Amino acid sequence: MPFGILKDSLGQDWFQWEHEAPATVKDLREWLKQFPNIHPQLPIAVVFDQAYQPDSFEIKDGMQLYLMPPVSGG
Amino acid sequence: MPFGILKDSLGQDWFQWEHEAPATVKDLREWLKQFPNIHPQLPIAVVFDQAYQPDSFEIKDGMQLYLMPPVSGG
Amino acid sequence: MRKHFTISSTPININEVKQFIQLEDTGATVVFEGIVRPDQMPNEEAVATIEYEGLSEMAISELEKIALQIQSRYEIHSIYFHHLLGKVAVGQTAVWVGVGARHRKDAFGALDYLMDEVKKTVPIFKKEISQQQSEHWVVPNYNNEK
Amino acid sequence: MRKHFTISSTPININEVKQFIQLEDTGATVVFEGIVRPDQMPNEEAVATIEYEGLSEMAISELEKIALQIQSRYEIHSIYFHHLLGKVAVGQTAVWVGVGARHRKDAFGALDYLMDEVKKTVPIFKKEISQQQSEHWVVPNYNNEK
Repeated sequence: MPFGILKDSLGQDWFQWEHEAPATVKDLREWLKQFPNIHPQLPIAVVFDQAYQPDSFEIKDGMQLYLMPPVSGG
Repeated sequence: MPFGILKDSLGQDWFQWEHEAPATVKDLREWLKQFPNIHPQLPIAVVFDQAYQPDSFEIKDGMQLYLMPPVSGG
Repeated sequence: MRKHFTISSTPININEVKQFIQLEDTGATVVFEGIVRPDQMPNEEAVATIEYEGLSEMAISELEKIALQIQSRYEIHSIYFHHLLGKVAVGQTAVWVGVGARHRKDAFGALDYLMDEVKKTVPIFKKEISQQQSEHWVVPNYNNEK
Repeated sequence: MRKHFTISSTPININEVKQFIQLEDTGATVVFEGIVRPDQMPNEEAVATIEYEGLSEMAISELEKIALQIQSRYEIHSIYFHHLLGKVAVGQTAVWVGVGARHRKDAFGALDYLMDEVKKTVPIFKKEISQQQSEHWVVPNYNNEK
């Protein structure tokens, strides 16, 4: 599920990602580069289980991830 | 007029200082050393006309001065 | 340490913050409010409203982490944090933050640190909306031209 | 810049500070309160009350000087300062200070600077008084044994 500006860039609230196992957060970031509406300089954080996950984090089948642009609260 | 702890050290709300003219703030500070209840390490500021006055400030006849220990508001 | 973290669509009053953060031997309370400003948007229209969205549960969890860091750096008695989600009009407060401590420097330092960290990790996102209904996502440190 | 300096024996409410300091394009307000703590006095009795005395007119004049310094260092919209004179009981606020600015860092910096300077030059003096009526003048940076 994308958040903030990413929701508008991707044009949808959620999408499904299919990838041959094993996949990591780094692979997901690579895959996101295909979307022309996502600016290549935009940092994207990947969240699972209420926490930020590093590039090396292994994404398993059925996981629900959040894609986050830089936060802007406060 | 002494303020704060100085009022208690001197035991009175105000006193008169007599000195041969010309006198400065520095002379007044020297004179205050005679009071055994004033700790020699206590910094004393001399105020005239709502402002702190330097050692070189010339004290004239009839001036009302305030003697101030370090401030402790806030 | 007394803590209160809420991510909510309901505004509060500064008195609630103040009352929560002052404990028995508190000598200093500091309350910060972040208020929506009528800034100019990239299309030169003026901001009328900011719409906040966020992940509440994760936000609370990130705030708990920040609170732990604060406890290792500052001697404080209490933290209060309340951030609105949804639309907040110009002139209205979007975030209330309060800290109580024995001493002012700890209260100030902790509050400043808290806000710096909130702006790095707490998953809340804001979109500026003008009177004319133009929208603009605010993305810090990023060239945000559409 | 909007300014309000009072040295008075009448307590105020945090809302008065908040309302004064928030102007049209203010994005950050910070309100500090200094509260009387039940500290231990040198004779080991606990503080019950602090009695403040001061020179009001000179205090305002010193605050005006500090405000000028602040204006040259920080971009702020407003300053509110209200200090009590007379007796203030433990748990009660003795000083309310508020700053409004576009940005948080200016508001925090200005408020911290203001309090640092107040503690150097503004002629207000405090005496701790215990339940048993012992008295102890507080003199910063000085061996205060009687």
